[in-house]
Parts: sequence; C-alpha cells; structure tokens
Amino acid sequence: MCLAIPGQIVELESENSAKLDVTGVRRMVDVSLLSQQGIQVVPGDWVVIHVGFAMNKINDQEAQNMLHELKSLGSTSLDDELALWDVPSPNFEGRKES
Amino acid sequence: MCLAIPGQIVELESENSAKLDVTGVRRMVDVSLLSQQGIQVVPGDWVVIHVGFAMNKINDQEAQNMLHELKSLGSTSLDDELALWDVPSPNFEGRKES
Amino acid sequence: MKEDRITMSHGAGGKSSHDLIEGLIRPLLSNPALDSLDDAAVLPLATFLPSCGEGALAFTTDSYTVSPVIFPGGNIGDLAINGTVNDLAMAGARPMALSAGLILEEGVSTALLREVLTTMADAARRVGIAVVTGDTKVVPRGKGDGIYINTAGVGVIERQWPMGQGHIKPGDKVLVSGSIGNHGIAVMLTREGIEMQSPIISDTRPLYSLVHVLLQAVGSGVHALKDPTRGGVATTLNEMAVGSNVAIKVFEEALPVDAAVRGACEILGLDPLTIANEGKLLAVVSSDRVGEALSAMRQHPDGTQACVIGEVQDNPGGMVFLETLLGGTRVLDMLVGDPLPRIC
Amino acid sequence: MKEDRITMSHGAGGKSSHDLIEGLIRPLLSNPALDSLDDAAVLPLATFLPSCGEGALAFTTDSYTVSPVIFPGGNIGDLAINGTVNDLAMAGARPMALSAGLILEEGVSTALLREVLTTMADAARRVGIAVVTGDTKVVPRGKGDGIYINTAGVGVIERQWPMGQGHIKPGDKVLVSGSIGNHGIAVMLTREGIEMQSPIISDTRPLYSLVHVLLQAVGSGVHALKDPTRGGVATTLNEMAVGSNVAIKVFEEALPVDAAVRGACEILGLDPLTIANEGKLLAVVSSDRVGEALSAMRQHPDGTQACVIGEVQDNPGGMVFLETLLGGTRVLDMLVGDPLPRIC
Amino acid sequence: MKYMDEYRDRDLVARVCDEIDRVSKGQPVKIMEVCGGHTHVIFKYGLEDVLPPNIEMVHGPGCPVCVLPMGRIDDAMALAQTPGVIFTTFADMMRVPGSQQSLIDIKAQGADVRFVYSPLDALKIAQQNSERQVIFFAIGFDTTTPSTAVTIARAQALGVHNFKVFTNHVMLIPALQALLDSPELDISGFLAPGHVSMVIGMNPYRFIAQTYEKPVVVAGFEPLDVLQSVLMVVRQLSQDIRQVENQYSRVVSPEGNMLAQQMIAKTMEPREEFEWRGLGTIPHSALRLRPEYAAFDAEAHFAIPGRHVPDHPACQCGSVLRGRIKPWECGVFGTACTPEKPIGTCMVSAEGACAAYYNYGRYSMAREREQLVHPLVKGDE
Amino acid sequence: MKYMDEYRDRDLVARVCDEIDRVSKGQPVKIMEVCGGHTHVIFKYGLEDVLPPNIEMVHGPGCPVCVLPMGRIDDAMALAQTPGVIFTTFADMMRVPGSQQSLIDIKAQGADVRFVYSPLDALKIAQQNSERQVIFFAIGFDTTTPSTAVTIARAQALGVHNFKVFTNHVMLIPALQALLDSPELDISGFLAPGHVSMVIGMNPYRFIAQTYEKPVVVAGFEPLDVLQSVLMVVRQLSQDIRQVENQYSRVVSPEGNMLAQQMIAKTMEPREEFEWRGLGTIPHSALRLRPEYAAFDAEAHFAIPGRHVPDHPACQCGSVLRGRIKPWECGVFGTACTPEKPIGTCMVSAEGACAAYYNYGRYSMAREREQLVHPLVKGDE
Ligand code: SF4
Ligand code: SF4
Ligand SMILES: [Mg+2]
Ligand SMILES: [Mg+2]
Ligand SMILES: [Mg+2]
Ligand SMILES: [Mg+2]
Ligand SMILES: [Mg+2]
Ligand SMILES: [Mg+2]
Ligand SMILES: [Mg+2]
Ligand SMILES: [Mg+2]
Ligand SMILES: [Mg+2]
Ligand SMILES: [Mg+2]
Repeated sequence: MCLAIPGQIVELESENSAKLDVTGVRRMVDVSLLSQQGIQVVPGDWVVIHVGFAMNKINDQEAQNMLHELKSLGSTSLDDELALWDVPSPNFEGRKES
Repeated sequence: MCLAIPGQIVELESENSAKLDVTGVRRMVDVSLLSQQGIQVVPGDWVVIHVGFAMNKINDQEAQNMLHELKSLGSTSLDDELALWDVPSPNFEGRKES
Repeated sequence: MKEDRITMSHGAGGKSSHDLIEGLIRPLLSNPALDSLDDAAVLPLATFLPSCGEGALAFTTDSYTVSPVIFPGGNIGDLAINGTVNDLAMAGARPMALSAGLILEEGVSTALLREVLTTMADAARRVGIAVVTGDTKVVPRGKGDGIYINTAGVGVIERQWPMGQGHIKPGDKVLVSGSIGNHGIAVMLTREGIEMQSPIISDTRPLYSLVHVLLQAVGSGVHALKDPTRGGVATTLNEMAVGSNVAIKVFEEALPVDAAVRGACEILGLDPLTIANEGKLLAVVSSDRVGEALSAMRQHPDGTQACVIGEVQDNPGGMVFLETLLGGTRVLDMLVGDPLPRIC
Repeated sequence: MKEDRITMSHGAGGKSSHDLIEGLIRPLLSNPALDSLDDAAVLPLATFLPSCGEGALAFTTDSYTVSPVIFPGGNIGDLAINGTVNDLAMAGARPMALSAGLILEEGVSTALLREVLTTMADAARRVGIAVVTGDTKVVPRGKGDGIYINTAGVGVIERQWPMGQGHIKPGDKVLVSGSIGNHGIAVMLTREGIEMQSPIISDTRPLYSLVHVLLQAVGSGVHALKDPTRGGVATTLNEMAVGSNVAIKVFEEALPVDAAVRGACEILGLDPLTIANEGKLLAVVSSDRVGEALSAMRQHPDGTQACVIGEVQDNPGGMVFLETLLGGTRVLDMLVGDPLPRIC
Repeated sequence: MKYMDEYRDRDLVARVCDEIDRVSKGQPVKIMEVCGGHTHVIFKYGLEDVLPPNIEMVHGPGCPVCVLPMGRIDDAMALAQTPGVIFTTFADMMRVPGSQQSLIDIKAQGADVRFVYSPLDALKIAQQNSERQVIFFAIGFDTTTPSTAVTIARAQALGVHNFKVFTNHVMLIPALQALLDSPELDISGFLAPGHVSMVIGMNPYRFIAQTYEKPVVVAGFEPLDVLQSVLMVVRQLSQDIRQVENQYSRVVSPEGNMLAQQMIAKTMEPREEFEWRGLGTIPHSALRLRPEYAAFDAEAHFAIPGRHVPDHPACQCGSVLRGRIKPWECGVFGTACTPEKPIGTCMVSAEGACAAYYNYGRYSMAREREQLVHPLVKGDE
Repeated sequence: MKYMDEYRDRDLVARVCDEIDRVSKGQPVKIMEVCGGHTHVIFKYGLEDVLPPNIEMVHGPGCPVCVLPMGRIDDAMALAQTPGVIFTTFADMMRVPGSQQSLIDIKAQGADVRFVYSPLDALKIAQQNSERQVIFFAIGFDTTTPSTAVTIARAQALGVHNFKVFTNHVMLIPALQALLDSPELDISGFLAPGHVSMVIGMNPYRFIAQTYEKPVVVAGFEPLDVLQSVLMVVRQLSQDIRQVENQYSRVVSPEGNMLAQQMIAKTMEPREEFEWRGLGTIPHSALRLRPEYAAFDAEAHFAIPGRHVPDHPACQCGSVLRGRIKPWECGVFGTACTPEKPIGTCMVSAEGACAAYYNYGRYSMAREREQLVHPLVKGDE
C-alpha cells in the first residue's frame, strides 16, 4: 500500500507548497506536514512523497549506514554483525522534537 | 414568414392533442386553439399547422370556389368575371361563432 | 475560411464544407489526386509495381457519425460499408477491400455494437468485400456519440477512359438512379425536437452492381458518376458544374421525390435537393447514350426509378440552375449551412 | 466479451482490447487477412490485376483520438501520419498513399485545425507520401474532443519471405529500436489530475526508413516487426508469443528506459513496459543475423539506441516472461485495463 | 399533396398570368408582398419569370427573423450563455448574426442551445430538466404568438417554474402602418400574409384600403395563390376599387382565430415601442408578457444587456423595403453583404429580399444585368 | 534514481540472500509482509526466486483497496450517481468491483467520476465547480489519512463548502491485532510497512514483539530493503530475539510524523467498528470525520445505502491472509476468481496476494505445479 517515492525539492512556492523533482519530472507538492511542525524544507532536500504530500525528509546518513551494512555482508565476522544489529535509534538532523 | 401547412387529423389523443398526417409523416399537434373554442376536430379533418399547433380548419368549399375561379379564367366574359369577384364572405361550416 | 471556429455547417456538405476544404484542408495537403476532389483517388498501379502495367487503384475514405446510430432502414454499420463501396464505385472501380476504424464512446452497449457489426458484416457480404484491417479506439463518455466508424476502401479500375467531375461536357444528360432525400429525412425525423413518425426509410445500399451494369451498357458514354450524399443533389451538381466549368440545368418536374419525403420537407421547410442520399447516384451520360443508360439502370433493382433530371450546358460555367415546375428559372445553389427545420 | 458496456479499458490496447477484438469484432468480420491481426493486411496484387504478378498491397488503418490534441513533442497530425506509415512499415511495405478522415468537434478553433493539418502535411512530406483522399465530419459539441483523425494507408510489399507475428521462431532475438514509454508518459503527464512538468516528449516518428535499412541489411533474417503502441512492449510481445505459439523471455536489465520516464512511472506506479510508443519498433530477428541487424539500425538516426531485449523460446507457448534485474523471473502479462496512476 | 399540388398547376399559372397581363394592360404595377413566405414562393418557383414584365413585386419586411434588431440577438446570446441555462429556439434563429456572433457560434463555444420545432417542445425540455432554467426564444408575427401564449398558460397550469420565455413577438399591423406612413413609399397594392390573417382575420387591414387607398388581398402561399392574389390586386386597380379581399378563404375567416387572439391578450401586452431592423422604432408594435406571467418572463429573471446596435451605415434596406431600389442596387449587395455575413436585415434569412435575390435570383438577375454574372457567381466563396 | 537504484543491486541481493540462507540454516520460516507494497515488490522483482527456498513470504492484508468491503464500494457508487455530483477518487478504486459494478462501469453509464492524484486536486475541482457537490473518496491506511486531514482543514479554511469527503480510512494496528488474535495464524515474523510507519512511527508495533513474541522489522520498498528486512527477521529468530527494528531508518523515525498524527486526531475519530474484507469486523479499526467537520462529511450530507454485502462463500482469503494456504490452493483461484472478476479481496488490486500470483507468479508457480500451466496460461481470456 501507499506508493511513496523519493524526490528532491527544487523550489519553494510558499510555506506549504514546493516544486519537487524526480529525475526531471516536476510537480507541486504540499510540504505543510513538515513546515508546519518547524521542519524546514529547502531546495536540495530529499523528501518522500505520497499523494502529493511530502511526508518526511530522507536522512542520508541513515541511508548510508544501512547500505554500508549490506555491503559489509559476508566480509565481517559474526561479532561484527551482532554489533551492526544494534542500530542506533534514529535521530533525524534538523527535526524539531515537539 | 410563418411556415404553415395543411395536414389531416388521424387520431385524437386528448381534447388538446391529436395525431396529424402529412403524406404519411405523422406528429402530435396541439389542437387546443380550435377545441377550446368549441370547434370540433375529428379524424379526417384537414387543418393548417404552424409550430405544432393546429391554427384553423381548412374549408374545402372555399378551396373549390377559388380553384373554380382560376379554372374559369379566359373562358368567361368580363361580366361573369365581375360576378366572380363578389366573393361571398367566408362562412366556415362547423365553426362556432363566439 | 473566415470563421475562427468550426460549426456544424462545416460538416453539412454544403457551402461551408466547401469553404473549409478549399480554404484550409486542400491547400495544406495539396497533391494532384486529392485536388481532383473526386469521390475516390485514382492511383496508377504501375507506380506501385511497374509490372502492373495499365489499370489503377481507387482509394477512398469516409467517416460515419450518424446520430442516431440506428435509424429507419439501416444503421451506421451498413452505412459505413455502402458509403465507401459507393465512393469506389463512383470512380468506376471494383471494390476490393475495406478497412474499419471504430471510435466507441465509453458506455456504449455491447449489444448495440454487436448489432452494428453484424449489419456491417452482412453489408460487406452482400457486396462480396471483406474488412481486411481494423482499429478500435474508445473515447471517454461525452467525447463521442456511441459509435463512429471510419471506413477506407481500395478498388481496382480497369476502364480506359477518363471519368469524373472534371469530364462533363455540354450536351450531356444528368441521370439520377431513383428518388431523392430519403436517407437524410429518415434520419432527421428521428431527431430530438422533431420527433415525427413516417414510413420513410434510408436508401442506404451498395451501388457497385448498378454502376457495373451501367458501365457494361454505355462504357465511355459515362462521363461522371457521383453519389449525392451530404449536401444532396444540389451540392453535388454544383461540384460537378465547377469541376468541369459548365452549367447544369435541372428540371424540377423531373425530380423523383417520394410523397412522404415531400411532405416532411414541406413541414420542415427543407428542400429535397439539399438532403443527403446514401443509395443513389448521379450519372452524367453522353446524350446519344441516354436511352441505353436508362434501360440498363431500370433493369437493375437499384435503378428502377432512374430518370433524366437535367442537362449540361456550356454557359454560365460553374452554375446550376433549376427550371421550376411553373416554367420559371432560378439558381440552384449548394446547401448553405446545415439543413435545419424552418418555421418561416 | 462478457461486459455489457464498453469501458475505457477496451480501448487501452491491452487485455480488454484483446477480449473485445477476439470476442466480438474479429469473429463477426472474420476473413483471413483480418484474422492475422498483423499491423497491416497483406493483399496479393495479382488479385487486383492478374498482370501484376508477384508483390502485394499492404493496407492498414488507425484512428487517432489522443487528448490533448497537442502534446509535448508532436500533435495528432504527425501522429496520424506516422502511426499509419509505421503500420505499413511493420508489414515491410513501402508506404504509397494515405487517406485522412477528420472528425471535428463543433467549436474547435480553426487555428488549432490549421496547426494540426500543417504538422500533418509536414509529416507526410517527411515520408514522401501524400494524403490522396479525405473526408471531414463535424460532430456536435460534447460528441467529440476537438479533433479525431483516422488515416488509412496503402503500401507495396516486394519482399519474398513471410514476415509477421505468426513467423517467430525459437532462438530468435527480440530487438527494440530505442527507449520505451516516452509517448504514453509525455501525453499522460499533461492530463487533468496529474499535471506534471517534464522534459519527456513523444517519440512519434515514421519508421519506414529504419525498416528499409534493416531489411536491406538482414532481409529474410527479419521474422517479424511490430510497433509497440497502445498496450506497450508487454502487450505487443504477448501478441507475438500467442501469434507464433512461442515463449518470449525479456531481460529487464536490457530495457532502454529514459530516466525521466522511469521517474514518472515510479511516481505514478506504472510499468514502462505497458506504456504506448509511437516511434519505436520491435524486430524479431534470426539469432545469426542479430549483429548485422543491430549495426544497421544503430547507424540510422531512429535506431541509435537499438538493442536486444529478449529471446524466443519454444516453451511455454504463448507466454512472455521477464528476467528481473535481480535474476528472478516473472510472467510479463498484457496490459490489464487502462494504464492509470496508482497510489498503492 | 392535397391543398398544395392543385395550386402548382403549370397550365393554370399560364392562364392567370395571361389574365394579369390582359387586365393590367402593360401598366407598371408595384405590388408589395409583405410576407417573407410569399417572397420565398416567388423566388422558389421563379414567379418573376412568368409574371408579365410590367408587374414588379416588392419584397416587404414580413420576416420575424430579419426584423429582429441585432441588440435583441445579442441579448438572446447573453441569456444562452448564462451558466446552467438551456436555451431553446426555432432553428431559423441559429445562424442569425448578432453584433459579434450567432447562436450557432456560441453553441460551438459551449452554450447549451437547442432547436425546437414547437414551443411545447421547449416546455417539455423544461419538464425533463427541472434543475435547470430553460429559456424559449419566442419570435414571430401574429401567427406564432398564440403558440407561445398557449405554452405559457400551460407552463403555469403544470407549474413548470423553470420555464422562461424571452419574448420578441411583433405585430404586423403597426409595421404596415409605419411603412404606409413613410413618405417615399412607392407601392400600388399589397398582398397580405395569409397565415397572420388566419389569426387576426381581415378587419385589421381595412384602414389600408380606406385611409391609404391601396388594394389589399389576403393571399395563400402556393404559387397559384400568389398569382391569383396579384390578379385580384390588378383587377382592383383596373376597376379603381380599393378593398380588402380574401384569396385564402380556405383558411382565413374574416374574424380570424378568436381564441388565439384571446390567448395573446391574456398573456401579453403591447410594448410602448420596439425597434425593427430596417424600419426603425415603431410604437406599440411588439408584445411582452403581462406582469401576471412574470414568473415565466426571462426579462424579469435575468439581467439582459439591452444594448442598442445601430443599423450599418451602408445598409439600404429601408429603400429596398419601401420599393425604392432593387436589392442589387445597394452598394454592398453580394460583396460586403451576403447571407453568410449580412449587413442589412434583407440579407439575414432566406426570406429576406436581398437573400432571395442572392440565393435564387442570381440567374434571372444575371439576365437583367449581364455584367454582374461573374463576380456574383464566383463571389467570395 | 537516488535512493532507488542503490537498492536494486544484483550483487548485493545475492549477498543478502546468501546471508539469509546462512543465518536461517534451512529452517522453514514464514514471514508476513503486511503491506501490499511489499507484495508488489516481491513479485515485480521475482524475489521468491532469489530467496532461499526455506523462506516463505506470506502476503498480508495491507492494501486499502482490497480490504474495503463491497458494501462501501456500493455506497461510493450511490454517491457518484447522485445527480449533479462530481465524484473524485484515486484511480486505484476505479476498477474495484462492488456487488454489481465498478466506478468505471458507472462512469461509462454517465456518472461524473474523475480520478485525482492527490486529495488537494479534488479540492481544486470543488473550487472550480462551486455550483456542484464534489465528493472525494478517501481511502487508505495511516499513510494516506494525513493528506485527507490536511485537505479537509484547508477546505474549511478556504470555505469550500461544496467539498465533501467519503471517509474510509483504516488503521493498520487494529488489523494487525485482529490477525495476531486469530487462532490459526502461522507466521514467524513480520515486515511492517515503511510508509505507514513514517506516519505512526515505531512504537505502535512494540506489542507484537512483547505480547505476541514475533520479530517486527519496519521495511522499505526497494528489493534490497525487503531482503535486508527479511535478514533482520531471520537474525532475530536465529538469536531468539524479539524486537521492533527499523530497516527503513532513512525515512522512518521512531516517533513518526507527529503533525500528521495530530491532523488526523483533529479532524477524525475512530469508528466503533469497521468491516474489513477477508478479515471481518474489527473494532476501532477505521476513522470517520469528527462532528466539527460534519460540513465536509459526505456521510452527513447524502443518503448512503449502507448495505452489507457478505463475502463470497467460496472465498478463502482469510486462510491466505493468515498464511494457512497459498493462493492457488483456493478452489476458485484463476477460474471463477480472476483480477478481472475477483471473488475475494486478495484478487482485487495488483497488490493482493492472489492477484500478484495471477499476474506475475504464473510462471514460477508453473514451475512448482507443472500441471497447472496450461489451464492458467490460456485461462478464460
Ligand atoms: S444588400 Fe444588404 S445592406 Fe444592402 S439592402 Fe440588401 S440587406 Fe440591406
Ligand atoms: S482466489 Fe479469490 S477467493 Fe480464493 S483466496 Fe484468492 S482472492 Fe480469495
Ligand atoms: Mg461520394
Ligand atoms: Mg469518400
Ligand atoms: Mg462518400
Ligand atoms: Mg490500430
Ligand atoms: Mg453521447
Ligand atoms: Mg501497430
Ligand atoms: Mg493499423
Ligand atoms: Mg497502429
Ligand atoms: Mg466524404
Ligand atoms: Mg470536448
């Protein structure tokens, strides 16, 4: 359920509305579910879009961490693996806790 | 102005409404402008139709009189002609004067 | 083409259609075959394959958008077969194969489509022709009208003399194969806002067989054939008069019009000469061959009422006129606008 | 054909279109040329005129109902020329002449019509083909959508080997001439309720010249050509698999899809394999001639991205399957319904 | 067809024409057929070719389509373009140009304009579309007015409150009066319209014979009706008699259709004045709905622009309508003024004098004025 | 494409699968991907072919299109057929059959049904058609609900009073609870839907690990996301750990989108119960508009039939959804029940387990059960 895909903000039209780009395809999206809780959205940001709404920003650090885990597979000992399981609880940068 | 043509009543649907025939083409027409002043419309009657309304019955006697005049042209003396001018004032049969 | 927008008149086959074609379409797409504006294009077979030698391919198309789809005497299915077969026949071509492009409106019933296709198949069978290629599109509701059909047709021309609306000569006689106005009036009487009952049925029918007997009988005595569809006999004769720069004189007295069609035209203020036919042809025949032409046509079931309705004169070029019932004369123009009922 | 009414799905080129054609249209109008369901009917010229000897006429039709009439990269005018030229080309035929049937909606602007006809004329000129016969109908507002165009085309086939969706053999390779999905996505992104901007333009173009170089290079090594229009590559391959009772295996990795088309498909939940193309062809080529075929196509401006996307196997007959990017395998079915955006 | 074919007999036509010739003795006579229906018949059958050359028919203003001023057409289009409205009209009005465009143009642009054969059909559309306002564009002379009157009364009886009428009915007699009062009138006698007369009867014409001393013959619409009526006018002239005669007695009674007159009087009342295209403003010459029927009056329910559009300065319709010039003597005839783009009223409908010459008369006209054949035939088509 | 292509790497896929194989040691493991989006990815990429054979994916009820009961679809169609209404919907719903027909059928019959990409597009249509009622067919799990909530709040702020919402939003957690409570459940662990989780966060899943003692991994939607999540479940099993892990941490935070949660709470409240197709009635599992937003509530403004349509007796969706049988083991699979004419919920949308097998899986299934190839391939097409 819930087709949602990553896209990059290219332009802010208003506090609630921004132009999003997905490999050259552009559409206005509503960013109020981020901006209205103080999460700044600026051009260059990557967000996840569902039915025309930006639902969350994408945390690139987390993305790299998980990919790194995948890439380390088969090249680490079981102990290393066990350490990897202990995923740090996500702490999104720039997110206002409210 | 005022395209109006002769047609024959073939069927009465109600006091105000009748089926009219013009050489096989049939349509419902409103006969209230006759029936509501006591001029009976019955199947077989010829009427003049304009925009879906029967406007008057056709007086066949008058029709024959005028045609007869035409046919007598050139075959009558001037005196005959003068007599012919004196057209009797129309007295439609079956028409209720009101 | 002065108008900013297309109106119904531009599709009615008369003067506005002519303006649209001459003022916009033909100049943009111009080429000799199209420019002749005959019922079918004539393409020498040798241009396809040198080995073919003499003989030509006839190629034509028409779209059918009749509303209602089913009308007294036929439906859009046989209309689409017969109409295109007839345009081939008017070129003197033997019909060989048809294409069919269906444009269906979302929501049209499968039963209606089946009925139309069945009629189409029957009509094709009657002519001995097959629909060899097809296409189906569906358009959203409100972007179509049930069923539209385009057919294109190819046929082969073996005759060796020129024929067409550019080949009419002064002295020729104009023949019609039967009564006029039946198709257009049959359809119009079913329309919303008119709603008349009548015994009138469409004359839709294939004319190749009639053309065949005519050509057998008279050969090069036939100078032009044309089916007086949209715009009626008046428009078709005007196209011929312009195409050959001759005058055509029509005798009102000679026009075959069924009583009910006349009656409907009187009620609606229409002229049968501007009403569409789908199973009649106009033949322009050399005056010395008229007798043979008439007797050949009258022996054919689709030409029993064939008669002479006019003659070709040399002056004034490009005009059609009518000798009225009473001996007066008037211009007989193309249809102007769409034939709509009048009250005055 | 189970449904009582026609829906948009029946025109989308996928399974429902197939059901409509196989369940209703083809059986009623059945004849050998139509039954082959190839892009164009093939009619031996000798049946027209015995003197023609070998060689055949190709005959095809398509109606164009694209909305909007003008879309990124083209309009209905060049689409109508190119599409029919391409169906002739897919039969290996040299296009000779086109017909055009316009169905105009009352109120459409003359300027739009002029633009479309100008594009149409340019497209015809580019292919060196003429619109030799035409027809124009006007339908009331709300019974059309601006401009619909039907074109039919005739062409001549000189090749001497059988070719078509019934002539594919196990071991053959499937080639595509370039990136897929561009036309359908370019049009879809303009639709109300989607409204996305993108650099994607329709790939509408004539393919005869590309076919010509391919046939020159490989001749009878070409077993089938088909343009993956409505229903996309997936549907077209399924038609081929059924037509020859073979299996076709497609390599997802090999599929050329432009980045923006991929992006749009991800946003809308669509599969580029079911999206329409108007300037691409699928060629099924004998495996020993693939190298020559590819190099010939790649030297042509309309085939620079040509590549092998699949291969023909003998089992299971009538099926297409896909080896996924990750090495998994799945069935690749025809388009079901109309390609509509998904949210889940 | 009964009551039609009898009146299209070629022999009888010849006989009447001979008689007209004999009675008129070659004296020039100008007879105005007031009614466009007569004009139509004269051209359709080529009657000018069979009439003796001394008889000249002058084509009057009797076409309700032609006389409606452009401003009213513009008003109709404003109504038709009101969102949600279904605008119903006789098909005759569809192509008549307003100052910018016609109903057929705005229909093409999306207005819901539908033609009807009868006002009752418009009422039916209103019953079938109860959530929408359905306006009927009521036009016509006294012949047509009763049908609108009956339809309004029926709408009231049935409670069809979404039905509205945009009333443009005009009356023949005030228009004739205005014409007769114009100083340049050059007419010997009149054919009165048979179908108007079947409603209003014959009495309303008496003032023409009595005050203006012109013969009047109420005429039917078949060729022989028209020719016999011409003969009757000519006879009056030759006998120096001035009276109202009834050639169309098979249909017209002296008193007319009294119920029809009552229905008009019940639902409508005269406007103070009304503009006629080509004739100017004429007092008490048109009708509006009575206040009791305001519920059905489009003019009471919708904002109507009511803009006045003056006649074109080049227009010579007034002179054509008064018999002063022939249509082709107007400077713009057949060039700037054609049925497809009329400048003046006489070119608007097929019944207008100029349109009739343009559509039907070019050949006979060409015989009169040979040099005009080619420009006209080729025209600007 | 960033954040997509990285997760479609064939080498990495092979490595994860090897690791799953190594860690799971050939033990049979049944993992339910709750979400139809995961089901779609599994079939689209053929992941069952690359996973070790001991790993069986069970396809859960997480498709809002599939779980909506027929009665609600019938209700939607009744709304869409209300004269004057514009009915807007995600295109996904267009072909979903009600008891008699689908939205696409009634659209073909004349209902004004339009698809939108976003609820904001429906609101725009309402603004552009102020004289008509515009209804938005709101469906979806927790991911989609906030967009409806924001749109309603915006409609109120802008005063778009012709905008109405037919609310069918459902909540994942109560459905999972109901599934976990069913006695025949045969599942070793769960992949939780990443996009629902980006709204609700991770805490709501803790009861599954704690009370039902099943591993839960919040999973993304690329192939490597799914496989990595499977690995994480398998590792928990092999280590005998039960916890809620977050594979999709690039998008999902533990607390979710708090504003989204607030917007839902502000505009909607739980229904006492709601029927789920295939799962039966589940208490507090769906949302309706709060009375404060009644002005925008289609259920408050239109008469809604509310007829209950029972699941088909032959339907075995419950067993499929609980992992008891494979789709093709249902007696009607591929014969009476096809995506074109589904009998049960799992065949309704492309995300349903049975539909996925039917559309994508026939070849791999054929390999498992050779004798079925032909009837299925030829089917009843
Ligand atoms: S030509 Fe035109 S402007 Fe001149 S009198 Fe006739 S209608 Fe009037
Ligand atoms: S085949 Fe149909 S009825 Fe059977 S479990 Fe699947 S969806 Fe349900
Ligand atoms: Mg023709
Ligand atoms: Mg044709
Ligand atoms: Mg034709
Ligand atoms: Mg096609
Ligand atoms: Mg329709
Ligand atoms: Mg093709
Ligand atoms: Mg084709
Ligand atoms: Mg094609
Ligand atoms: Mg044509
Ligand atoms: Mg439109």
